[in-house]
Amino acid sequence: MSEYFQMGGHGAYVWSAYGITLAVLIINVWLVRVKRRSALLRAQELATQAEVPRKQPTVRRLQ
Amino acid sequence: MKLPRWFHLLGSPPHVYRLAERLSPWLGGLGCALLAVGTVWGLGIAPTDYQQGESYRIIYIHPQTAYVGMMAYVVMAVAAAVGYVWRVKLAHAAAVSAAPIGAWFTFCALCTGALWGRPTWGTYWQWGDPRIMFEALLLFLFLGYLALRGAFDDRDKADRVTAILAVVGVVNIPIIHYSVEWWNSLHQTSTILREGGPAMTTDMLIPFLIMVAGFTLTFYWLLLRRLQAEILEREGSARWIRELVAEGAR
Amino acid sequence: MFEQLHFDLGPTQLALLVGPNGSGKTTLLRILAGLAPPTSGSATWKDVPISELVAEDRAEVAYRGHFEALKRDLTVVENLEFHMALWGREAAFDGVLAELKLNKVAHMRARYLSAGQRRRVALAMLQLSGATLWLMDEPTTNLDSEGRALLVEWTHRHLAAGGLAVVATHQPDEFATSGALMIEL
Amino acid sequence: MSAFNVVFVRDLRVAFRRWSELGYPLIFFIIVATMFPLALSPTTSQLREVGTGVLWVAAFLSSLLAVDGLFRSDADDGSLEQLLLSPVPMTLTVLAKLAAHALVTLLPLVVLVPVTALSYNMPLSALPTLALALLLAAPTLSVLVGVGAALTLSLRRGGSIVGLLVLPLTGPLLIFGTRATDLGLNGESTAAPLLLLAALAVLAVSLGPLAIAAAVKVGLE
Repeated sequence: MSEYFQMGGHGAYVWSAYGITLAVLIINVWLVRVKRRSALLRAQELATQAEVPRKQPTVRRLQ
Repeated sequence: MKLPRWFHLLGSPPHVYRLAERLSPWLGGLGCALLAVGTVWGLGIAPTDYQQGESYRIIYIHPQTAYVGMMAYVVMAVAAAVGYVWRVKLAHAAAVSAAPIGAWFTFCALCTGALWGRPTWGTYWQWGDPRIMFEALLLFLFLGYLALRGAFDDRDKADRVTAILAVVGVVNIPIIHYSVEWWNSLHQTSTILREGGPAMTTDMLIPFLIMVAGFTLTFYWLLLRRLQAEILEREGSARWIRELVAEGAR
Repeated sequence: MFEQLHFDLGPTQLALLVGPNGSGKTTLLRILAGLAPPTSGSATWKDVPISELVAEDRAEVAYRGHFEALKRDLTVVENLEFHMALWGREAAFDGVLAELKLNKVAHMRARYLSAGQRRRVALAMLQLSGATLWLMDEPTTNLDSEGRALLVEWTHRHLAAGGLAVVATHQPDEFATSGALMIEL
Repeated sequence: MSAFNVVFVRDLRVAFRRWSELGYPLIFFIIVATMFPLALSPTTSQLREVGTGVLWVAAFLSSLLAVDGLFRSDADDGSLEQLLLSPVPMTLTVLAKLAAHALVTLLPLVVLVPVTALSYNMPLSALPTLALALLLAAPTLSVLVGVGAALTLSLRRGGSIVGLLVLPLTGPLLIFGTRATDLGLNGESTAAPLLLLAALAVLAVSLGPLAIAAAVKVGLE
């Protein structure tokens, strides 16, 4: 089995390459999950606050 | 300029959010499955390459991650251009979502490229390999985009300014690619790591294509998930989100 | 900031923008000038969105913000000449300078002028640009009483000559005349 | 072309009123060019070999110094707004400002770099090619610096990011420029890289101002 991992001396490079790729994938998945969770939380907070009414400007002509 | 109806649908956040919600599980599941199958096939079953020995097996991840990085930049630039010209906020959200994923994949491509070159070149950083140099410059373009994006506090201005940078960047990519290739051909360093790598027999090619499909689906899965988070952040106080959150809470 | 605002302005008409700081007076003026895009709705000059005005039409709308757009290292005359050349105007400006009591400092570098004097040069630029629509953001700041009187007088002279003006100010009564629009943000 | 001249002359006049500041990029270049021999051994052969690359990179870095003079000084005193609102199209104004900036900061470099190349004991025969390559690279470099300046216009501490945005885009310029210089050094024909530099210049001058004008408009929103 160890011969398989040796891969004729190149094992270290191949496995570390796959390792890095796996790590990048996992990091991205985790980052996305964190971002989605915080966005959902923020949305829930905003949902509880009343919607802030925007001011209606008044236009009148001077006599 | 009158735009087709489906384009408007693509422009409305609630519709895209629900579309993403439906599509994501499929994209994610299929993508990861393909990656798993491709890896096992590539590492286990595919024959060793007579010339490079085992290190060629990195060919199942390096070209793919580089290609995803490039695709991410193009997606970012197109989305940014659409957002800038037609003022579609959602397009800006898509551009913002594509950038970090693209940066990560380009970084990954750099690492795997360096590791691939190590046994054949003897150095971790082959100045001779034009693709490594191109990927490095692409990574800098991504980092520039993310840095510029981070420097703004007002989101609308950040969207439109970074959109211009994205378009300027995508115009420069073919120029950089050509000039790096040209620069490499001058120094006559023989590179056996052409894009396709050594001539691939069919049983090497199948896992290669599976991995390409796997990475593509995974990219779009991550993109859609990020896009959803971006939509929630941008449309925070919209009514449809209140209902959505209420549904979620129930 | 604000929504559902709608008003039209015809020749010789004045609009006064009043409201506390941060109520969006400057933002509205910048939208009218075509500098900032409105999130919804549009600001049009002769039915053409102001941000798409080009060449001569663009020259009909002038905007004076908080900064006087004076290069500190150029003299007053050089600044005026540059501004007029940019707007394609040739009129001599000695009379304007004299009326604003700037003829003594005409060849001094803008950096040595007082804030009030720089405001007067900005008013001169506005007058000399020959624009039909004047957009002014708190033009009376840093001006002494004499300067303010001049500003009000020139604005009404501009209106009488068929011009239009939108003025954001904290003292509307200085400009107020019958028939003026009062917009409270 | 009068509108172009109006803005061009005014920018030159403003720049020369503070002529002492014009020297900063040039002094920066000389400092960088003299520090490299400190870092490397002063043996003449090695210097010549490294010289081309050092001179070009130092030239690019020093061109980044004058970035604030392009738009920020006008944005701060409100004149950039007036330029945007004037009847003169913004792309033309941008072209005029870039031309003035190139004349004031890049042209002196086109003279200074070959002179410094002598100190890197490059043969006199190679200097014309080096100067020509720099001259052909100047428009593209000016446009790239302009893009960087416009994009970071509304940022208070924008200066530091300009390098990060602009330098990756100068890759092709660096490759063709140094290649032309090296060919010039060993006397071979330098047509190919010089023509490529010229092509980049045409592309940059025609497309660049559009992007810069758009970035300025957004920056002033």
